[in-house]
Amino acid sequence: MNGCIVAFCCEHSAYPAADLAGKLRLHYPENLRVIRVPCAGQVDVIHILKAFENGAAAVLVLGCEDGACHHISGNTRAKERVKYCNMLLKEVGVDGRPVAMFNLSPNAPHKFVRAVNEITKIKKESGR
Amino acid sequence: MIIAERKPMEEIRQMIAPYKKLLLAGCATCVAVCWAGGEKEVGILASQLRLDQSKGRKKISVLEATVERQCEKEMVEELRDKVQEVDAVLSLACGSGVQTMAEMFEDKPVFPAVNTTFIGMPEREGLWVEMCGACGDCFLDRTGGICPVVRCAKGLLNGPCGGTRKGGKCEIDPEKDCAWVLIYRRLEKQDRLDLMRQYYTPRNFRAVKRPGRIQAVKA
Amino acid sequence: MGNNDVLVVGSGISGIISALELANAGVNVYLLEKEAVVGGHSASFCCKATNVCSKCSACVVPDKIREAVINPRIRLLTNSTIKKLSGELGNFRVEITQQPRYIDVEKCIACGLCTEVCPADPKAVYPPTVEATPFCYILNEVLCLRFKGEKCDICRENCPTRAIEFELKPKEQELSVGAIIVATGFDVFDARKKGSLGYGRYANVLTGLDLEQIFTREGYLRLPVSGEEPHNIAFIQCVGSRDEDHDYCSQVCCKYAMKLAGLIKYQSPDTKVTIFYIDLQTAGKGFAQFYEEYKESIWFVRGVPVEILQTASGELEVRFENISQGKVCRDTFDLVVLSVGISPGKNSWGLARILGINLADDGFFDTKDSLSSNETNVDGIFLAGTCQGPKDIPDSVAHGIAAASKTIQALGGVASQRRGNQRGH
Amino acid sequence: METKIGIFLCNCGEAIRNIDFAATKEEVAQIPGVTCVNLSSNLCLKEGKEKMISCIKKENIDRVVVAACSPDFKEHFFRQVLESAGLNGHLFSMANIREQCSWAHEGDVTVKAVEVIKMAVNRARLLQPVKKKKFPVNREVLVFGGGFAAINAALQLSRVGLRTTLLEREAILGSETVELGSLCGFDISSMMSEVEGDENIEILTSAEVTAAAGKIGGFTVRIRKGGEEISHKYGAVVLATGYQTKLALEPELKSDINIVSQEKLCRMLEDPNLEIRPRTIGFMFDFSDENSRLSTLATLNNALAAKQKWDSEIYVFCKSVKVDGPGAEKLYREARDCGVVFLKCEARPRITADNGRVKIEAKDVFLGEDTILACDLLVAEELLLPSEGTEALSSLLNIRRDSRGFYQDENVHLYPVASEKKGIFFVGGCRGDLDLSRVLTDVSSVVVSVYELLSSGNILTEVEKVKADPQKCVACLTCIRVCPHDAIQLVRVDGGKEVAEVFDLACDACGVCAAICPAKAIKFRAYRDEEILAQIEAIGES
Repeated sequence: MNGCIVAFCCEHSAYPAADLAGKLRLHYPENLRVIRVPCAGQVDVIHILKAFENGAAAVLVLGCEDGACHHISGNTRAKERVKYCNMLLKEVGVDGRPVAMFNLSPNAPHKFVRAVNEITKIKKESGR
Repeated sequence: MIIAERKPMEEIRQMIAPYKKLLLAGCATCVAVCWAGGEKEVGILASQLRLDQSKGRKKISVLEATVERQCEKEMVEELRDKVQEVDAVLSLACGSGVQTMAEMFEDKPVFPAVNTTFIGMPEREGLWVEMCGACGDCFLDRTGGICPVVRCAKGLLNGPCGGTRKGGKCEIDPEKDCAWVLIYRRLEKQDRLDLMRQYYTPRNFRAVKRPGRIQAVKA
Repeated sequence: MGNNDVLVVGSGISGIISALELANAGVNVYLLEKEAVVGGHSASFCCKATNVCSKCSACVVPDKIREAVINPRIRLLTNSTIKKLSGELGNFRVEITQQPRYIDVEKCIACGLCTEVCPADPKAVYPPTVEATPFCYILNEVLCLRFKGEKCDICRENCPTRAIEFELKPKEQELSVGAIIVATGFDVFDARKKGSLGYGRYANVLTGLDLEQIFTREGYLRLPVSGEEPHNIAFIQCVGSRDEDHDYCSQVCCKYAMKLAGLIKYQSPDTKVTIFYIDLQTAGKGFAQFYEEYKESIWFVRGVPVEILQTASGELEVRFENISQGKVCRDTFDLVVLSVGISPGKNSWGLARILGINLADDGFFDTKDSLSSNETNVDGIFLAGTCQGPKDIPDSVAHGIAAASKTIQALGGVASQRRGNQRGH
Repeated sequence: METKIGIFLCNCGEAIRNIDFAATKEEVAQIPGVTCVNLSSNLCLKEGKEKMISCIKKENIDRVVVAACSPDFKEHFFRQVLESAGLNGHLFSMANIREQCSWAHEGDVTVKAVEVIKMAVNRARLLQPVKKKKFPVNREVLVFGGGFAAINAALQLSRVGLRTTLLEREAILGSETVELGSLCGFDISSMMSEVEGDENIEILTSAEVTAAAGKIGGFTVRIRKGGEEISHKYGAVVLATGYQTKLALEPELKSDINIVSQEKLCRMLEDPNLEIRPRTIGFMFDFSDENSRLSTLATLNNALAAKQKWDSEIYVFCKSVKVDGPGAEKLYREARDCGVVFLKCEARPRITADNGRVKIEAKDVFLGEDTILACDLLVAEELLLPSEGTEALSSLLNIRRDSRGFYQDENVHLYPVASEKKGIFFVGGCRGDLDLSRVLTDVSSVVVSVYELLSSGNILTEVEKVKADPQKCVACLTCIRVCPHDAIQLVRVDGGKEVAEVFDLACDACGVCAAICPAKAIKFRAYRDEEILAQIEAIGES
């Protein structure tokens, strides 16, 4: 159990936002591991489940703002998948909605940090 | 195409409770197309089982494999080595596939992970609707190509029942269309409404004696 | 055969888009910028998304800047201005002056050592803003001890890549280009000119641009002095638009004010937001729906107040005519935001003289005829973006692409032969 | 063959201070497959680049990992470095140890840095090269419509050397543009004769499309004209089908002759034989539809013209005057100076027929009282609607429309004039309420976009970045249904089985199809499951 948070970051939005957060020296928990993806819609259910198999404490899927996806609906699909994953995890006794989806734009570093903090809080509450 | 959906986790859990090592066998034909038992779904279920943290759950190891058609003995044969390695098989194929598997590997318990539900078609991405009940006595010539046996909630051959809701919806489930309204409209288009006036005697839905067996004429 | 290179003057969103579009079509571009960083005004705008994207387009800008900076066909000339122009379509000669920036853009890796060791107070060498491109440190001549005659050499010695060089003079160079796109943008209306609104006197009177920058920097809104969350905010529209001196609508203020108001409401739903307006400019894709959504939660008041006074307790008193009640009302707010408009660039007149292009009555560059908004009175000089008249980001983008299109058409599509390739990922 | 991975660490001129590079170097050198680890402080400068190239060549490295700043920043640069060292640029992975590691946390982050590098190495090991290929494209363009936007688009396309077909449903071009011309001061007839005389432009009137297939560079379109059907190939398609207006009136008033449209008023103004000049004219706009930029302009122009020609008394009822277009505020001022009265009301005025006149009852917000006006002529409020056939054409071409039925979804800032489907563009009124100068801007934008795509006759693009494995594909059509760019189609392989094929030119490499494929048949190079899982596996190893 490594207790990391895995964040799948869309290269159009969340990834540059994370970079900007670094440039602004906005600090967030060190156990965040970012995987860069071309679109939040590219993140498959199995990627998320595998992160948990590997001991992740929580998974973040970060995509473009609703209505601003470069691929029209990749972010809304991701949101559905995140919901589905939480259901799948609940079925096997992993409670507390450890997968979360957030929407942000590339120039919203604060929102990125807020997302990371929020999932950290969720994780703490469920005691994982 | 055969449509199936995954069984509730609790049911699967009970079936496999005694076993430590499992093979998850998918089928890349019908159940793959309906997102129930293809390679992707095998991966998801396997991952779920490995993650299972429910009470009293012991760690199990899970192998994954998917064959082209699980209802073909020759294709299932490919799995022999893998089956030897495990205590039990969890099949994500339709009932026919599960039975093929069970027959091929008689010494291993084979369990179904999906419920085979109906023969249907995709209405849109991710939604399937029932079209055929495999009754063995096709009636579609008289109903404009719409099957009242499965698409009418009451299975009426002489509909509609009189309870049709506004907008042509079924009285039992307002989400669904009344099959007989659909039939009327279709026949109207084809100018064959006279068929609506005919009376059909109740039918024996077991036209094919169970278990069904069909021999194609040998060429 | 004439020259097919193009000079784009100004690297705001329109200029960048023009340059990118030309480069993608196989044309070599000089992108001239008078400041040290590219991007212009739009690079500093904040994202105004609530739970959905509000289509403010601010996020397009950094993306396009990045694309332009790495494009091999675009040569960026920062700190540069045009001195002289001669020639004609297909064969312009442009003399430009490049002010030294003392830190080599190619070499600076933004490590920050120079700032650390700089003995001046305040520091004479410092990082650019976070969103700046190129992300190269800035050496301020006014603050630097060396330029004051001292023998300081500390930053130069400490620079790991030897990027700092003091002995630099302004560089003159002549460019040969086939056509010129002017994309010098706009100036934000100086709200101090409307003295009765108290901008610059009262700390809690801000402009829309200030608000954008607060959101960019902090991510949420706090009062400038007390640092507290404002609970009662007023937006005043048409500050520097649609008045005696500005015979036009700035086209962006209603949009940004409403979107910022929406963002404030989203972040803190209990905050009261009032918008004082003349006419709401809700045309444009998706914006009418946006208005419909907010018209219940934001108080829209017709009529623009002319005076703001600060009360003894530090609140801002706004007097306005309440039309529905038929009397003059006064209301107090913790924060008043002036929706400042788009004014023509201060340097437009000088540039117009150098280039020989006309200015319209309102101070923006004039077009050849009223419909084709890219062409000037000089063949081969085109306009892109807000230097021609107010535009929002999507319109500026479209206008920038259109300017590139007109340029290519004017150059006779000769570029096609030289076209290598593009459109990869 | 065993992969040889080279790791290049960069401390960004010591800007990365909370990572122990010596320890990092030592640790990452242990990762299986890593041939060499280099530490540099200026990898992105000339010296760094040269060192990198020589190292790649010397050590025979076939996968490169750079641990430095953000890939957003320098990935492109390092890919070029790889190319100049003779490696495929895609055999490259970056570990962001600056923005998302060193700068994002306080204190020593060596452990995280090592892990981030391990993730990149694990990914790099599995990467495959991506090749580029030139695809030939058809250099002809099909423009739908025959109005102002369509004619201008055809003329400009022809000017950049692209052959253009204008396809108009009506019998003549520009039938609805004539009034517009007189209103806005341009001469449509000279434009039309220019189009007709242009050898590069083919005009098909009374024609319509019955079927369309294919993708960018080769849309096959079936056109019916005069009972005959032809099939033709076009490289790109431009939609300029315009809009239509509808009077927003209470149904019982519709037949009243004293209520007219802006267009009718235009014609009345032009008519030298008009018998009775209306003495009082009312105008209405901006009540039922917020998108009233065009009705505002029409009202201002027509009100001024009526004032000048007939010297009528003019009252304009509206909620807001939409002046967010070039010159609109000036027109508004001019109209007020001429004595046109503007009455702003929150609610839509009540209109009744009154003895041959039109009675307007409104509550003016400034006067605060009810105003009753009887006028000789009411120019009614107009609603802007997509032109007829918009829906049919959009489903034929498989493109989305916005909530009001116009082309182009609301994603305008990403695609100002382009559709989500590559090679299909929109101009003018068919995508929203645009004034003429905006329409012309659209036209020019589209022309350059089309020019970039088609001018050279071929497009160089990366191939098989996203690919469906024909062996695994079960032809379930899921990917075809979900592809946002309509880039996937079914094809027959070896004359037998039907499988999905990703069309490289149309694909935008988002990976939505790869994630959803129930048979796991679609592989998205560089983001395959293997590569993602390899990254996940590296997490928490240290």
